[in-house]
Amino acid sequence: MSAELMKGNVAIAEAAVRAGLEAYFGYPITPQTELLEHLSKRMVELERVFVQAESEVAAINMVYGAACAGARVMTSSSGPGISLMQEGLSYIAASEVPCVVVDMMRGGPGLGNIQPSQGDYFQVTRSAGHGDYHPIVLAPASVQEAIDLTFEAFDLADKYRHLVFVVGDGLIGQMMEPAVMPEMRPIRPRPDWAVSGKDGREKHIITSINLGAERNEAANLRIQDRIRVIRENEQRSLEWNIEDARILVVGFGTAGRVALSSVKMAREAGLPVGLFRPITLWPFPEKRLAEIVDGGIQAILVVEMNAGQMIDDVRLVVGHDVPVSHYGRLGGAVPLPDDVLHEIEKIAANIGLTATAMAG
Amino acid sequence: MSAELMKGNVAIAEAAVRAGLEAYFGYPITPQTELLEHLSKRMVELERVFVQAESEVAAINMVYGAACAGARVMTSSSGPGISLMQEGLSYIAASEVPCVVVDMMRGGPGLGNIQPSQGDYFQVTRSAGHGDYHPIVLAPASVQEAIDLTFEAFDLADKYRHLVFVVGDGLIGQMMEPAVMPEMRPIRPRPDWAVSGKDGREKHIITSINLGAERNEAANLRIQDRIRVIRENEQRSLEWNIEDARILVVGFGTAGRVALSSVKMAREAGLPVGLFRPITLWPFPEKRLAEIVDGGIQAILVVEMNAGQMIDDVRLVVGHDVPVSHYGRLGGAVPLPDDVLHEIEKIAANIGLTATAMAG
Amino acid sequence: MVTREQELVRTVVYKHPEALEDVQTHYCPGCTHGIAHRLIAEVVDELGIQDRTISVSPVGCAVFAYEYFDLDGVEAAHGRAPAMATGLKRVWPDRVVFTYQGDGDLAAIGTAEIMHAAARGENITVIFINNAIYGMTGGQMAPTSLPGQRTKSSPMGRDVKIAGYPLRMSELLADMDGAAYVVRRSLHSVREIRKAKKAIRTAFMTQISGLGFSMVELLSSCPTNWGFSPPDALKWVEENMVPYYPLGDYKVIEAVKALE
Amino acid sequence: MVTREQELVRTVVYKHPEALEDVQTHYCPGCTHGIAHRLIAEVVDELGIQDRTISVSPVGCAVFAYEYFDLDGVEAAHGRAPAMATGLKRVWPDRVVFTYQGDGDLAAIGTAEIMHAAARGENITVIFINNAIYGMTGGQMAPTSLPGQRTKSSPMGRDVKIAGYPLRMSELLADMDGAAYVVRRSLHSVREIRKAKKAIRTAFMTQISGLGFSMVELLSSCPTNWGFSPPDALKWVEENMVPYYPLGDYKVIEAVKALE
Amino acid sequence: MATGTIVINEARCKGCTLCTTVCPKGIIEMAEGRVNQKGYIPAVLVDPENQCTGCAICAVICPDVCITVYRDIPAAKLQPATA
Amino acid sequence: MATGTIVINEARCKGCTLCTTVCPKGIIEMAEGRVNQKGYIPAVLVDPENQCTGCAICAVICPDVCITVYRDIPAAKLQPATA
Amino acid sequence: MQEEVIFAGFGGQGVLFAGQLLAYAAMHEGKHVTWIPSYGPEMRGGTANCTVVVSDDPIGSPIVQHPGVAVVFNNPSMLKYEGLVKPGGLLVVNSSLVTATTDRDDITVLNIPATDTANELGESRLTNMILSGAMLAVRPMVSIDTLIETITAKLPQRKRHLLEINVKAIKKGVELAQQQLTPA
Amino acid sequence: MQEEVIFAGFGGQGVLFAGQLLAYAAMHEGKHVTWIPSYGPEMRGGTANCTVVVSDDPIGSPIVQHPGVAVVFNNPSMLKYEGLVKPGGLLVVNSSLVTATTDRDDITVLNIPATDTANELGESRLTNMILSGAMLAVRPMVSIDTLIETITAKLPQRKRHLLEINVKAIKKGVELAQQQLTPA
Ligand SMILES: Cc1ncc(C[n+]2csc(CCOP(=O)(O)OP(=O)(O)O)c2C)c(N)n1
Ligand SMILES: Cc1ncc(C[n+]2csc(CCOP(=O)(O)OP(=O)(O)O)c2C)c(N)n1
Ligand code: SF4
Ligand code: SF4
Ligand code: SF4
Ligand code: SF4
Ligand code: SF4
Ligand code: SF4
Ligand SMILES: [Mg+2]
Ligand SMILES: [Mg+2]
Repeated sequence: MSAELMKGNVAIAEAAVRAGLEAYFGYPITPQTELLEHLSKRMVELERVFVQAESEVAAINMVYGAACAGARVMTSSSGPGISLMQEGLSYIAASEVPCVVVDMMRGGPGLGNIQPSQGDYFQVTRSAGHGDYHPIVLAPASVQEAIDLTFEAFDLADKYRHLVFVVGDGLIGQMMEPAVMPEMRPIRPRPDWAVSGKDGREKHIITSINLGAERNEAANLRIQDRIRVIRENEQRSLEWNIEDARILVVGFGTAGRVALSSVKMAREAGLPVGLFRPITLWPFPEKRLAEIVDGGIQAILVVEMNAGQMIDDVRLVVGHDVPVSHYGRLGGAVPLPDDVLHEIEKIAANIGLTATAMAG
Repeated sequence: MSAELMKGNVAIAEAAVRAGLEAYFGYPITPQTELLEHLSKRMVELERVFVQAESEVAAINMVYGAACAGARVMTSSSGPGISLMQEGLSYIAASEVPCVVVDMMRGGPGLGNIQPSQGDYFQVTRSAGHGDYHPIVLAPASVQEAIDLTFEAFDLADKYRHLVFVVGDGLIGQMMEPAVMPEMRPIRPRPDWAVSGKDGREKHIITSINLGAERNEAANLRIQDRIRVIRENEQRSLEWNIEDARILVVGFGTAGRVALSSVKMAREAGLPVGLFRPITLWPFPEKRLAEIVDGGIQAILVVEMNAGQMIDDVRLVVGHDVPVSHYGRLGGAVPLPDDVLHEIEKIAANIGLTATAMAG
Repeated sequence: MVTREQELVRTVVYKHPEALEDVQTHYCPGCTHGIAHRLIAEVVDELGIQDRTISVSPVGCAVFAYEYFDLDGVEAAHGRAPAMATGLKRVWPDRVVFTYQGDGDLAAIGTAEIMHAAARGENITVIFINNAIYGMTGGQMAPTSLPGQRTKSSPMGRDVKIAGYPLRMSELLADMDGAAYVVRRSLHSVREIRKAKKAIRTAFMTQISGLGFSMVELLSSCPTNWGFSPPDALKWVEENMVPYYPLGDYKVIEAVKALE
Repeated sequence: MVTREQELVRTVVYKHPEALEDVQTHYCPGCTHGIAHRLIAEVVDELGIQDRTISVSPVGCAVFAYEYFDLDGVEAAHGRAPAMATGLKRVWPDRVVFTYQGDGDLAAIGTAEIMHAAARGENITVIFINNAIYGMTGGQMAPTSLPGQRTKSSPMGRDVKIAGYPLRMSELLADMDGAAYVVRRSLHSVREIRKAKKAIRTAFMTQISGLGFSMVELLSSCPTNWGFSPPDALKWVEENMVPYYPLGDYKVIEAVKALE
Repeated sequence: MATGTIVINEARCKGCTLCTTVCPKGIIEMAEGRVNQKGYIPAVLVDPENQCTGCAICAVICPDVCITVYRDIPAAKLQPATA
Repeated sequence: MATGTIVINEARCKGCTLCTTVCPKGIIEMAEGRVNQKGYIPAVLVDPENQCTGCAICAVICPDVCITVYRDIPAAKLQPATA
Repeated sequence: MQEEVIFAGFGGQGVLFAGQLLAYAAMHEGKHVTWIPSYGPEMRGGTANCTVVVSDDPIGSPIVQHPGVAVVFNNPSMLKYEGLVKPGGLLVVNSSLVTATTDRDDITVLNIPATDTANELGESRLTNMILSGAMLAVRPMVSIDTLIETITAKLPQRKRHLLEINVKAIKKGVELAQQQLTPA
Repeated sequence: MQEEVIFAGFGGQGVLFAGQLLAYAAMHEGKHVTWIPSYGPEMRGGTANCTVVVSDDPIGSPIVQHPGVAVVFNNPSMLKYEGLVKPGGLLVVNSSLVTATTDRDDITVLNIPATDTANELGESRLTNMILSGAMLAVRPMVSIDTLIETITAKLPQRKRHLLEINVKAIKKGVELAQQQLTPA
C-alpha cells in the first residue's frame, strides 16, 4: 500500500475498479479521456464491461440500463458531454437507481476550451436535468481525495439509490501526485430491487413516468424525503486555521487548494484568515459553515474558477450578516495564490484588520 | 384588434410569427405540441422556414445555425427536450447569437408526466448547459402575457445578442383565454454580424471555442459584462396590494396567478397580504423585491410548483432579515387558492397578525 | 356409435398468454400495438423464457408496455431504448432483453442508438412498430410518414421538398455487419400476423443463440391519428405502407437460417 | 532560332488557393486534413463562390477549419454540423453551405444528424474525413476503426465481439431517397487526390444546382495517432482502409450525372 | 368440419370490429344498443347454428386479447398416451 | 520534356516528407541539420540539373500548401490573343 | 360573480367544444373567462374534460377543485365529479348514459336524457348542446341568446346546415331543465 | 522548502518525462510533489510543457505563474518562460537549439548544449536527462543519486539497455553545469 505517482484521471478509474465497478460506458472528451482509456484496458483484462458508446447520450442511457440491472456502473465526461447527459441523468434520478458520474470540468460555455474550470457548479448541484432533485456531488482537491471519494461514491450511491457526481477539473484530472490506492474489493451482489428477469418473484419495473399529478407528486415527495436525509447526514468539508479566524476563505476543489497557499501566506503575514473547503457541493456543508461564521468571522471571500456560483450557497447560509465577496477566474483560468492573497489583503483593509494589529 | 379566445401554445406561436419569426425548428412534445403544429401550417403558408427536426438535439443546433445566419429563430419544448438542448444552448450563449426558446414545463424528473410544473426553474435560470451564463427568462401567467412577452422576447434577444427563454407550464400552454394579438411586423433585415458569405467584406466567423485560458476568460468576461447590464436594466415584476402589506406572497407564472386568488381572499378576510409576481425569472427582480420588503414586510411566502427553487432567489435578496417559507406542489400538481390561503393564515398567526386586528 | 376416442372434448385452443397481464390496455380501439404485444407474449410463453426476459419500453404510445407484459421491465428515455438495453444486456448476458419501439422513437430521435446497437452486434431483440406517425403526442409527422401523408405537423401532406423522404429502417440496419436478423412484417391481416409471430420467434431465438442483433419491423396502424376506422386503417397499411415498405427478410445470417 | 512565340515564360501553375488563408495550420506533419482543405479551397476558387460559401467546422482536429478557409464560417457542436448547416441553408437558400466532419463527429455522435440531413435531401455538401480514429482527443477508437485496429481505447485491437463492426457511412447514406450524390474517395496518392478533387467539385455543383444532399467521404490518414510516418500512414490507408471501405460512387442521381 | 366456439370478454372489448371483418363464418357482430362499462359497443358471437369452427382467426386479429377459442377435439387426440 | 521549378515555403513546411516520396524526378530532399522556426526539418528542392518538369505532383500531395510550382510555358500558349 | 363549470365525458362526446362555446359566449358578454382541458396521458382514448371559469373580475386560478357546476356525460365522469361539486352547486347529468345516482342533497341535480333526446333530434352529437342549454337554464352565467349567437358565429361553413338543429338542441335543453325544476 | 520547475519544449523532446522523473525522485525522498502538464489544445503537435512542484509541506497550487526554475528546450519556450522565472531563480537553456538570449541579471542562467551533447553520446533523446542533471547541480531539490535510482527503477525492461547511457547523460549534465558555474 505504498504511494504511487498517479494522474488524477487514471487514479479515479482505478479506484472505481477497486470499488467493484462492473460496467463503464463512456465517450472520449478532454480533459477526462485517460479515465476512459485506463478502463478500456483494465475492464477488459478483468472481464468486466467496457463500452465506448457512440455519444454521451448513449453512454448515460447505457449506464441507466446497467444501473437498473443493479450493477455498479459509472460514466465520465466534461462540460459538453455532461450537458448531453442531462435528460438521462434526470431519468436516473427519477428512477432511483444508483450510479456514479465523473465530471472533469473544462472552460465553457460552448466548446470553450479544455482548461480547468468550475463553471458547471450550478449544473451539477442545482439541476442536472429537468425536474426537482439534487445529485450528491463530491469535489476532491487532490489525487488522493479523488481516489477516496470515488471509492466511496459507489457506497453512497447504493445507500441512497441516488446519483453521485465526482467533480474535478482539468487540473485534478491531469495532475500527477503520490497517492495510495485502496485494496481491490470483490464485486458486490446485485441488489434485491434490480431488474433481472422475474424468476420466481413478482415482476420488477423501473420507470420514471408517473401519470397523474398525484402519483408523480408522491414520487417526488419520496425523492425529496431522501434528499432531506442526505442533506442532514452527508455534509462534508475540511477547514484550516479556523479557530481565531476573522476572514474566511471558501473554495472547493482546485480553487480551494490554491486558496490554501494564499491562506498560509496571509497567516505568515499575520492576518487571521482561515479556509473552508466544501467536499460535498451538494449537500452544501451549510451546518458547519454557519457554525464557523458564528465563531467570529467578519468577512468571507469565496474563490471559484467561475463567475460566482457557489457564492450563492455561501450567501444562503450567511444572509446579510457578514459581507461576502468573490474572486473568480473564468473560462479555464486558474487563480494564483498571490492574487487570492491580494484579495484577502483588500478585505482585511476594508474591515479594518491589519497584519500588525493582529499579529502576536 | 379585438380579443380572441386563444390557447396559450397557439397564441405564442402566432405572436412569434407576428414578431417576424423567420424560422422554427422543433420536435413534438406535450404540453407544447400545438405550438409546433400551428407553425407547421402558418410558416409554410407564409413561405417561411418550418422544419420538424429528428430530435431536440438537432432542433437546437438548427436554431444555432439559423441564428448565426442572423434570422429570427425559435424552438420550443418541455422538460426532457429542454434537457437534450443543454449543449446547444450553451454553444448559442457562448457564440452570442440571439434566439428564443419556449419551455412549457411539465412534471419531472425523468419522463414524469405532462401536467403543469415549474420544476425546471433552476435549469433555465441557473445553467441551461455547461459554463457560466444566464439566459433571459420571461414567465407569463396568462395567454395575453404569453403573447406580449413572446413578441418582446425577440427584441430582447436581438438587443443583447442573447438567449431568451419564454417559460410557461402545461396550464399556460393548454389554457384558452381571450387575448389580443399584435399586428404583423415585417421581417427585420439580417444583422451586420451575421454569417452570410463574405461578399465584399472581411470574413465573419461564429465560434464558441477559445483556446487558451486567457482568450476564453476574455470571452467570458464579455458575456458577464453583458449579463451585468441585463441584470441592471431588465428586471421586471408585477405586484398587487403591496402598499400596506405585512405578508408578501411571491410566485411566478401559474403559481403566481393562483396566489393572486388567495391574496384577494386573504384581503377579504382582512389580512394585510400582497403579491409579488416576477416576470423576469432571470434577471430576478431583486431590486423591486428588496424595496418592497424594506417597506414593512414581516414574512414572505413563496409559492411554486416545485420543491423550492425560486425561494433561493428570494432568500438571496432578503437574507435572514425576514422569515421566508415555501408552499410547493410537485410533479405536476397545481396549488389551489384555498391551500395557499391556508398557508397565508398560518404565517399570519405565526407573526401574530390576525385578520380582526388588522381589519379596518 | 361414438367410441370414447371419437368423443369430442371442448378444449381451449386459444387463450390469453401467460406473459401478458390480464388487464385492459390504454390503446385505442383497433390499434395494432395490442396485437404486437400479444405476439411477443405468445413467443415468450412458447420459448419458456418469461422468468429471464426483460422488456425495455419506449416513449410513445407503448410507454406502458411494461405494465402489460408480465415480465421484468424498464422504461427508457425517448429513442434510447437500444442504449438502455445495451446496458442491461452487457451486465446480464444470459437474460433475454428486448426493446419495443415506435417509429418516432427508433427512426427519429433514436437513430444513432439503433444504428450503433446494430453495428455493435448488440445481442438484443428489437420490435419496431412502424405506424408512420407519432401516436402518443397526437399525430405529428414521423420520419416514416409517407410522402403526401397528412398529419398534424404536415397539414398539407408531407412535402418531401421541405420534410424530406421517409427512412426505411430495415434496409438501413441490414447494412450493418453486426446485424444477424432484420426483417419487415405487417400486422394488417391474419396471414401477416401469423408471419409476424414467426419472425418474432426467430428474432428471440437469434438472441438466445447469441448470434447478435435482431429486429422485426412491424407495419402497424394508428386508426385514431390517421382518422380511419380500425378495418380501414388495416387496409391503409396494406395499400399504402406495404408498397413503400416492402415486406421481407433484409438480413438473415446463415446461423440464423439454421435456427428457422 | 527561337521565335517570340516559342520563347518560354516561367509561369505559376500551382499556387496557394485564394479561399485558403495564408497561415500555418495546427495539423500534424503529413496529416491529410491539410490536403482536404486545399482541395475544397481550390474548388471554391474554381467555381467562383468564395463570396457566398459558408463553412461549418466540426469538433475534431478540424475544429479550426474556419480559420483556414477564407470564407464565412461557423463552428458546430460535436456531430451536429449537419443540423447547423440545415439551419443556415434554410434561411440562406442561395448560399453554398458545406460541413467538414471527422468520422467520430459524423459516424458516432452525429449519426442521427447526418442520416436525417440526407433523408431530408438537405441541399448541403458534406466533406467527410474518415481517418478511422478520434484524432483530436488523442487516438481513441472511432466507429470506423478497423477490426483489430489498436487505438488508445482498444489497446488490444478493436474486438468486434465487444466493440462491434465499423459503419460504412457512404453505403448507408446512399440508401436515403434524399441523397443526390454520395461517393467515397481517398487521399492516399496523387492519383486519388485528383479524383477526390473532382468529386468535391461535383458535390458542390450538386448543391449549386439545387439537387439535394451531397457527400464526399475521403479516406484519410492520422500519422500521429496511428504511430506511422506520413508516407507509411498513406500506405496504411491504401492497404488497410481501401479494402474495407471500397472507393466508388454510391449514389449519383441522373441529374448529377448530367453535371459531371 | 371442425366445431368450436369462442367466448368474448365483453368488458375488455373495445368494439374495434376487427374480429367481425375476419371471421370466415361471419358470426361475430357488434352488440346493438349496448355499451360496456368503458362505453364501447362490444362484439358478440351470434352463432345459433353452431357454425363456429374454433379456427381462432378472430383471436389472432383481436388487439385486445378478448377472445378465448374452444375447439371440439376428439378425446383420442387430446390424451393419446392415456387413451 | 517540359521544364519548370518549385519554390518551397520552408517556414511553412512541416517536414512530413510526402513530397519527397512522390516527385517522379526524385529531386526533393529533406534539409540536413537544419530546422525551421517551428522545429521541423524542411523539404528542399535539389535540382542542379534542372530536372523539374513543373508537373506539380509534389504540390498535389503537400498537406501544408508549401509548394508553388512554375512551368516554362511557350509565350504563344500564354497569350494566344496578343501573340 | 364567478362561476366554475366542469364538462366531463368521453372523448368524442363534444365535451371540449361545449366548454369552448361557453367560453366564447362569456367573452362576447365581456366577461373574464378561462377554458382549460384536462389534457390527460399523452395518448388517445379515455375520458375528456375541461374546466371553464367565467368571472366579472380577472381570474386567478383557471383550475378548480370544487366547481360550482359539473356537467357529466357518462358514468366514469359521474363517479369522479359528483362528490366534488361545491355545496349549493349544480350537477347536470346525461341520464341517457349515466346509471349511477347521487344522494347529495346540498346541490341541485338535473337529470337530462340528453343522448336520447339528441337521437330523437336525429343527431347524437347534439348531446353537448342539450346539456349546455339545461345548465344555462339554471345558471345563466351567459344568456341563451348569446350562446346561440356564438354558435351561429362559430359554426364553420361546411356545418352551416347543422345550425338550426343545434339551436333546437340548446332550446330543448333549456326546456327539459325547466320542466324538471317546475314540477308539472 | 518549495521548488517549482517548469520543463518546456517540443512534444517528443522528453519534456514530460523529465518532469515525471523529477516528481518520482521527489516522492522517493518523501517530499510532497505535483506534476502537471500543460495539456494544450485537444490536438497534436505544438509545444509540450509541465510543471513540477516539490515541497516539504502539502502543496497548495500545482500550477505556478512565476517558477523558481525553468528548463527550456527550444526557442518558443525560451521566449515564453525567460521572463517568468522569479528573481533569484534559475533558467536552464538548451543552447543547442535556443538561439534567443536573455538579458536578465536577476536570475542564474545555465546554457547547456544539451542536444549536441546528447548527439555526441549517440542518442539525441538524452537531451532531457542532460538538462535535468544540470538543473539539479544548481538546485539540488532531489539528489542526483535519487534521480539515478529512480530512472533505474522506472526504465521499462525493453529499455534496460539504455540505462547506462541515461545515467551518463545525467552526470554529463551535472558536469556541464558545474563547469559553467565555476569559471575554469
Ligand atoms: C425527449 C423527448 N422528446 C419528445 C417527447 C414527446 N414524445 C412522446 S412520444 C413521442 C413520439 C411517439 O411516436 P412513436 O415513437 O412513433 O410511437 P407511437 O406513439 O406512434 O407508437 C414524442 C415525440 C418525449 N417524451 N421526450
Ligand atoms: C459532446 C462532446 N463530446 C466529446 C467531445 C470530445 N471530442 C472532441 S473531438 C472528438 C473526436 C474527434 O474525432 P473525429 O471526428 O474522427 O475527428 P478527427 O480529430 O479524427 O479529425 C471528441 C470525442 C466534445 N468536444 N464534445
Ligand atoms: S394513438 Fe394510434 S398508436 Fe397510439 S394507441 Fe391510439 S391508435 Fe394506437
Ligand atoms: S492527430 Fe491525426 S488527424 Fe489530427 S492533426 Fe494530427 S495527424 Fe491529423
Ligand atoms: S373461431 Fe373462427 S369461426 Fe369461430 S368466431 Fe372466431 S373466426 Fe369465426
Ligand atoms: S377484435 Fe377484440 S376488441 Fe375488437 S371488436 Fe372484436 S373482440 Fe372486441
Ligand atoms: S513539380 Fe514535379 S518534378 Fe518538379 S519537384 Fe514537383 S514533383 Fe518533382
Ligand atoms: S509535403 Fe509539404 S509539408 Fe511535407 S515535406 Fe514536402 S513541402 Fe514540407
Ligand atoms: Mg409511431
Ligand atoms: Mg477521425
